[in-house]
Amino acid sequence: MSHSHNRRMPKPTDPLGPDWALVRPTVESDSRFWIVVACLLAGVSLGVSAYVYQVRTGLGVTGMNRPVYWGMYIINFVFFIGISHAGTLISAILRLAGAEWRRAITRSAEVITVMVIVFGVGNVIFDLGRPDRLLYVLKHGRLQSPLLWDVCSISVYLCCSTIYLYLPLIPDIAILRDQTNKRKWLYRMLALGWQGTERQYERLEKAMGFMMVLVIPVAVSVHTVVSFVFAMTVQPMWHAAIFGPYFVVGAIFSGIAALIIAMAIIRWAYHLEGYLKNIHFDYLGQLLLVMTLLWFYFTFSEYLTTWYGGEPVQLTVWWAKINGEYSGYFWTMVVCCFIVPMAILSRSKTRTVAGTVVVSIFITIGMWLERFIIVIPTIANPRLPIDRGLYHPTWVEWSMLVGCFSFFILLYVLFTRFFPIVSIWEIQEGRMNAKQDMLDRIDAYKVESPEPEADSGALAAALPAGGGGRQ
Amino acid sequence: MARWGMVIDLNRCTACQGCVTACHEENNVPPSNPKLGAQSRSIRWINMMPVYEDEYPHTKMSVLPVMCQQCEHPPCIKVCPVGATFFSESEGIVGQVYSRCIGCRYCTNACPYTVRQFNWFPPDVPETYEQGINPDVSVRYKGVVEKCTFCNHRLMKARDAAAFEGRDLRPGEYVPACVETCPTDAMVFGDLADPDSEVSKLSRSSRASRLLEDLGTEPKVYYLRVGSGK
Amino acid sequence: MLNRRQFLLGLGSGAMLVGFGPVVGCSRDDERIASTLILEPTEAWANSICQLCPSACGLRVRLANGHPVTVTGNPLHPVNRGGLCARGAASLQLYYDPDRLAGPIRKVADAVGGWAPIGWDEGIAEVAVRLKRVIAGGPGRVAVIRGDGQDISSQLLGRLVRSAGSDWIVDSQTPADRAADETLRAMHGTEGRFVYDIANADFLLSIDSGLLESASATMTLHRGFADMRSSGGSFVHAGPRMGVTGSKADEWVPIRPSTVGTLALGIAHMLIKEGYEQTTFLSAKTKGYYDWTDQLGMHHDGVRSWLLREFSPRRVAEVTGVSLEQIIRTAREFGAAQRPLAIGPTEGPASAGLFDAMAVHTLNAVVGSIDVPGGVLLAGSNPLPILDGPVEPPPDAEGTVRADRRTLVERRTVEELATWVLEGRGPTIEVLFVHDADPVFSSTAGDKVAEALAKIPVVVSTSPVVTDTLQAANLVLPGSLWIERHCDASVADEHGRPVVSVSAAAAPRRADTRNIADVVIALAGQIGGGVAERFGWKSYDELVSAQSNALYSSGVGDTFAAAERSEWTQLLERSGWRSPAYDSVTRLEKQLHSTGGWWDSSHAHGEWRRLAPGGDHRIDLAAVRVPARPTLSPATAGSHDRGLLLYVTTEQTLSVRPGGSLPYLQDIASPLAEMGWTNTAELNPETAHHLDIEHGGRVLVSSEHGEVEARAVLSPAIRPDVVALHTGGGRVYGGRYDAGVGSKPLELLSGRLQDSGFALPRDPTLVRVKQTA
Amino acid sequence: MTSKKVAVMVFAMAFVAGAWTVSYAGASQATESEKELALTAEDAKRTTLTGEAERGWSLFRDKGCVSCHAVWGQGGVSGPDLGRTRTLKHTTAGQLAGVMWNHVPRMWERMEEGGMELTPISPEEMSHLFALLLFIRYADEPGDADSGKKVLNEHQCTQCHSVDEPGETVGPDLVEWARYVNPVVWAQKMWTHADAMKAAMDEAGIAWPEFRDSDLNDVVAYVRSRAASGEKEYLEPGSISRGKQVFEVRGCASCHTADDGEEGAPDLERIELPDTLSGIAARLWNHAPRMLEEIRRTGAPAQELQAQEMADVITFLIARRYFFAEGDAEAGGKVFLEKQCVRCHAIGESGGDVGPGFDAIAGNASPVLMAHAMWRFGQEMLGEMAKVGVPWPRFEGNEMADLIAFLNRETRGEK
Repeated sequence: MSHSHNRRMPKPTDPLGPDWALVRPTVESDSRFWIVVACLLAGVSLGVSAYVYQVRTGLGVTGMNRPVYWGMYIINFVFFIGISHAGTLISAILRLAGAEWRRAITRSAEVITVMVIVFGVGNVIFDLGRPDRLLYVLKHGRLQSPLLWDVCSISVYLCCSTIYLYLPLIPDIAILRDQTNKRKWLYRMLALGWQGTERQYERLEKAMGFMMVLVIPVAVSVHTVVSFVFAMTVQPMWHAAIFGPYFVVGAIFSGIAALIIAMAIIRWAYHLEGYLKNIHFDYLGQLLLVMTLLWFYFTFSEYLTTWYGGEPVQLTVWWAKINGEYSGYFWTMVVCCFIVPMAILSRSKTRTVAGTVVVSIFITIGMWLERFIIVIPTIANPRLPIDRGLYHPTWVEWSMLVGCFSFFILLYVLFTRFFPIVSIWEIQEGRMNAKQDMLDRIDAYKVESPEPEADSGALAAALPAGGGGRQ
Repeated sequence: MARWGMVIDLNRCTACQGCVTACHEENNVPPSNPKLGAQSRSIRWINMMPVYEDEYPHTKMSVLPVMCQQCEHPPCIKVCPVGATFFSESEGIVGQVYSRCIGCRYCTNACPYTVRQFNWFPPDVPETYEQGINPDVSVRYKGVVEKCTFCNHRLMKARDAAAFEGRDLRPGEYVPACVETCPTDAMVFGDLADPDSEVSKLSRSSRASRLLEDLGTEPKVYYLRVGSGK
Repeated sequence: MLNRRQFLLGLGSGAMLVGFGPVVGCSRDDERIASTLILEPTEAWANSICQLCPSACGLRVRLANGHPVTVTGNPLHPVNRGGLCARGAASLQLYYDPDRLAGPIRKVADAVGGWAPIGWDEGIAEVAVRLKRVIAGGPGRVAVIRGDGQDISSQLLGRLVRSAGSDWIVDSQTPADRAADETLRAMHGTEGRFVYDIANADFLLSIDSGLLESASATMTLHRGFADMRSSGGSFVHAGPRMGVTGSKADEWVPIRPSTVGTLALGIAHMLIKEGYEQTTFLSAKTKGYYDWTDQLGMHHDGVRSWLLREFSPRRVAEVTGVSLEQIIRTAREFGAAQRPLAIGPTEGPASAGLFDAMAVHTLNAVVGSIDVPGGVLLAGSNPLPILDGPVEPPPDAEGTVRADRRTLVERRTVEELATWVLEGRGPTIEVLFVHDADPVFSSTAGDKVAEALAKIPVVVSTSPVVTDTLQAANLVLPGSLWIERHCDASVADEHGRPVVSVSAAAAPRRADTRNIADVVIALAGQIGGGVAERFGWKSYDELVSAQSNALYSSGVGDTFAAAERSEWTQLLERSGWRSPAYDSVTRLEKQLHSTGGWWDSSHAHGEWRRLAPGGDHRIDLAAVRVPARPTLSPATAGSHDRGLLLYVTTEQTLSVRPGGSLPYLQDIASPLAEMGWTNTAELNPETAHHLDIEHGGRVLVSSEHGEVEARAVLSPAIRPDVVALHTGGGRVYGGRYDAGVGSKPLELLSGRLQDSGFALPRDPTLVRVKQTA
Repeated sequence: MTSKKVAVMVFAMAFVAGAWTVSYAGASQATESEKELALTAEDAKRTTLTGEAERGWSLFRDKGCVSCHAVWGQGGVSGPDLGRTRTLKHTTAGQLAGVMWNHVPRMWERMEEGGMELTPISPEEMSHLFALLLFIRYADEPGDADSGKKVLNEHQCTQCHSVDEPGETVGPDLVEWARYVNPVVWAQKMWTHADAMKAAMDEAGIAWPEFRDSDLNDVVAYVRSRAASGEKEYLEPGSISRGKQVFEVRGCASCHTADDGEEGAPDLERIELPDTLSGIAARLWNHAPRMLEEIRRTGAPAQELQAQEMADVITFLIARRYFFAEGDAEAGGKVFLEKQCVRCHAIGESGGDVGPGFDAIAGNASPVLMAHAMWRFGQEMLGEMAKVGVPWPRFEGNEMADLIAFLNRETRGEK
């Protein structure tokens, strides 16, 4: 990541050339698009009507009962918040690490974050018995409650992510403003007078630098705090210190999977093979493999310690997961999150676009199941044997899940219609400076050089090996 | 600084469930119905909990009436995001503000005793029941959590009466409906802070124990196990 | 294809629909509830008497703005001393029952639902006219089926039937009650009611008693039990299923169903062998126990020899499925106790045979636990005249009719009535009253009863709620609930002391109902003649006044008072002193209403002429040999492949009486079997594993007589060769809370109409259990 | 609150205040204990006779006495059963107070062992308890059916009377009397038949049976066991005032008077009466022939007492002895010295000053006061006495009554 004066930066008025492909979706549309939107809207309205029905009738329309007081909404909440780590966290890490290959994928990741986080929060609201009293959380909020920690960290995360999405979007909006003639008023407003001057770039990079550093701890905190919602109680197999990092790892894991799926669709829908290349999927696949192992490590630790400790209340839940009424979910999760990813990702031959997408789909399902396995068996098997519950989601909950996914995809699709989903200026910038960067790197390797170039050299030395300019 | 507490003598308790219906009648718990029953959503402020030990033919079983244990350190209160459940420092009772509750059910999950109940639907109260509603207790609407309050409204009434007469509350003047109704006098209620009260003497009995004591919640409901001894 | 304009239009209308839908239809149910809350209500308390079971506990009803809102026990009432069981505490739900009858109705073929409203006067006149004609047609044509209620209206209906020259007074007793009755008649030669002085026993042996979960008179037994346990008494429970009773026991002895009598006599055998017989008691107070030689020099075997011959522990072990060692140990513990007491089935049709009741009584006799503290007592009788007696005994000098001169009257059963009607024996029964009972539902042969009812030209029901029996009636004259009328009850407390409760109406009437006692008096008046003569009162109120008079002139007892005052009264009465709280009838009446009633708190043990009035005042133990089976064969063994033994039990929360299935009770039906709102089949997990049945799964239980569906509940507290079902569900007609809830396992039992209902088949029914989809 | 109650309260308060000021003014050196002693003495005097046995019973329960002491088998077993006459010998309130003094240190020990606390008992409450104990005294313990059967056989009653057996007998079948639960009724019935019975018995050559104190009770129990229940006739608890009236109006007093040294009707205040009601009833029966003879001899009008009247008279007699038995002040003086009371307590100028002076008693000493004082100050006193080395006093026979008489004589004069 270089901030040197001698870097060349693209101007919004620079001719786009082949990069026009990145702008095309915002100006052209076909009936295929409207059909997709119509389908998604149908999904959305299914969800909305389910919700309206639920609000009017009561939460009894769900499959929740006594003692299974939390069900699909809380599962979805954790799941969506997990997905949201795709974006900002991954993009920030990659940006921070100066990974050149990030340029094409950061935006699509960040958009996932911002869009999906709304549904994470939304699911908590769906879960409320009294959504009309939502604002009590602000009015009468008690900081002792982990739920309020969630409220705080998620709202901070949403703000940061939105800003973090918006900042690198500004130069691209300016491109749209200057080079297209649609929605000019909107782009003019949003471009904030971006002209691509050096001063502007300097400020932008400063702001982005600040945000990317900020967003990492916030993102980590968000999922840690989400895990705290469970871990702070004394319930068996919830009350575990491992939950914080376990959730963060799981979040990144599912986030990457979601990102891969999103990228694949974008690449296919907008013919962006030139930008979202096989290599991206390969890299992300490798990252996913690492996360698979990490996830397995955490899962293994959690289950082994619980089993070995042998506390009866814990074991009741443990066996319910391993061998009881939830074993189906559990073993499917293991297959989806570990066996399939290992089988496909560990070999470079299968780490193709198709391979990673298949794995990602498995992981997404598996991670949803993991949330289920975390939430349900514990509350279905409380310490005192007053009730033993079983949980089966009803059509309302499934509809809401469909609604959430549809709405999320809809928002994502709409975003791609309004803004370039691949960062144009970053691609251009990388292209303009690729040669210079390579030279800088070569310089950095020169042992005899008495006085390396101050900025680029030091930074290049600090870069991790994988981040280099193989592109 | 009263510490209201209860001792349930399992030697005397016959699991007749008189306490359960008396509680429900007193506290306007809506009647359940076959649908709710099948969904395991009936609201019960007191539950009869069977605990099995050992295998047939040496099976041992005990049946305990379990209501809100009125913990001194209630896990449910910590987690409430809006302060809809609160701990009365002066009385030691865990209360619930129905009009504040947002229905997130965090407390129901945090409670290790699973005694908190949720209104999944609007109360299905036939119109004919309406005149029979106890005016001292509010009827809960759908979407809020409720639980045993040790018949807190009775305490307030008794305190008012005592204050009106310019005296302190007398022992036995305030008892919850379940204790009042218990046909075998298995439930004893009173101030645990008063070392001379019957409940506090019984709570020190060698037969006394509390549910899930190792969690450190310090419940104020004691159970005297079956057997001889004080 | 879709263009943008069309798309936006669709989107807009969709949004409108979604947005306004809820606003239009969403009613704020909070507001409806809020509007029912009244600030600063006026508060009042009134006494009443719970009549949901034969305990007849005293109630304190709390009224807010004149409407009852809560009930609790009357602290002065000696039966419950301020406590209430689940039924009593829920009883307001019957008062506010949304499906209660609004008033009298008559079956009309072309009316909506088959019923049409009718005025009270019209209804009474119709029955009166009919009765008049029937009575003129000859004797034995009027009948009544009554419940186990203890109030005057039941007695008056009996009196009406007797006045009409019929003795068809059928008390729909539980089989256990009937067996106890029969035991008392056969062994003691008297009528009355057994009372178990559990409180003073120090070793209680329950043989399938269902003491804590299925006893119909909850309060007396539970309170005694608690006192017994508190004072350190030991308790052993034998039964196929542990149940709540077993959970409170020091030891649970799993026995096969229907082997109660065998086990009791097996223990008696061991007691004799081990030298625990109370020989003084047995020789002085019983007969038929020892061998005897009659006047002709014939030698007769006594019960003792019979026991020693037939009930060797080895054979008993074989029959009951209890180990030899266990039988011997239990017998030793029982015999070694100071005040041992055995208690047999108190309710539950499962194995409540006559033999069982007699065998348990014999066991108590062997250890001399009859009419001693901590033993079996006989309920004392109150000084009130019996209104439905066959021939009224002449009043004595003071004008009161002594209750004790009750002669043995042939008891009739519902099943007998059904057989009589169906087979067309003797005079046809033309008018039948059904009061406080639901025999179509509660009888083991409900279908036969329904069939018989259909053949009776006029069936008058007094039920205030819809029941299966009501559906078979022609005319319904709904009686007021106790809480909304002047009411009474005559019972005995846990020590057999007579208690007469009286209470004014506690709450306003919610429907156009009347006190049945008043209805009967009006009927008698309209019939005129000899019938009217026997009803010398103008109204129920007047009758109650006459009762108060009788109480006053009896010169015994006192109105209810706090426990300490009652203890004082007892102390006084023991030495022959008495200072009642009243000194005139007027004050007595006032006191009756303010305290809740009258009782005679003194109880004297050892009054043998009362216990065994006939001949030499001895208990005839030889009677036990009559219902015993000639040979002891090992009971049919159940197993998962041959079929399981059916054990039908009763939950006291699920009453079989009309209006007994209140929603609060349905929800908590059994504390063990999680069986709110459904019927459950309790199975041992081992058995369930063999049969591939999961906890909570639906199962079909079938015998050769029928099949019922139930929810499987796996529990380690039941014998593996047994499946337990409970009664109380399976009503066809009823309100929203009971019609169609659960199922009726009685239909599985074999030989349902035989044995006159009280000595149910002792051969257990084998059933198959399988999981359905 | 009724105006009567208010008046009583005002009066009581005025009285207490007055007594307090008087005692305070009279003895400026008076200790707190003395003041209290003076007050309790006043209270005790006022309430002695108004105590009610029933209230005594509720106090007996509420104060926890019942957890150790039983009455006829009802209650705890760690203390003696107060209904068992054979274990507790005392016939007057003074003797009762003495017995209480004697056993109280042991009782405190027991209570301490049991972790029980000493509940305060006011003089008024003490008087109710005394009334209860009086009642228990005269009511007697329930009879024993088997002994009753023996009694009937021994005394050849069964020669003329059957018990629940059909057939003709000389006398009535006793079962007909089964409803009379109270032995007094039996005594009364027998009494009214005495003449006829005497004649019949003389004819049959049967000696007039002499019953022991408990016999009658046992007979009743036996006869009742042969009868059907439900038929019970009771008497109202005897009234002292009614009994006094009957005693005087019906002429009993004309023969049974004090000072009548002649042989014949004994002075009922002097002679040793049985402790129990059935005992007195038996005694009445036993001396029926002699009395009948005496009546015939003196020509006094024959008195037919109703059962209730007889109960009242007997109650009166017992109560009179119970409450009014006066002690001997001279002997009391000796007790005061012998029991070393004088070492701590002063009367007038003489005596120790460890404990409060007795002048405050002002002639109001009574058994109730003594019992109350012992209950109120006893534990403290026990401690002090241990320090000084004085043994806890034991009062035998009438010593307590004597001491009371002495105290009253000594303290009455000054004020």
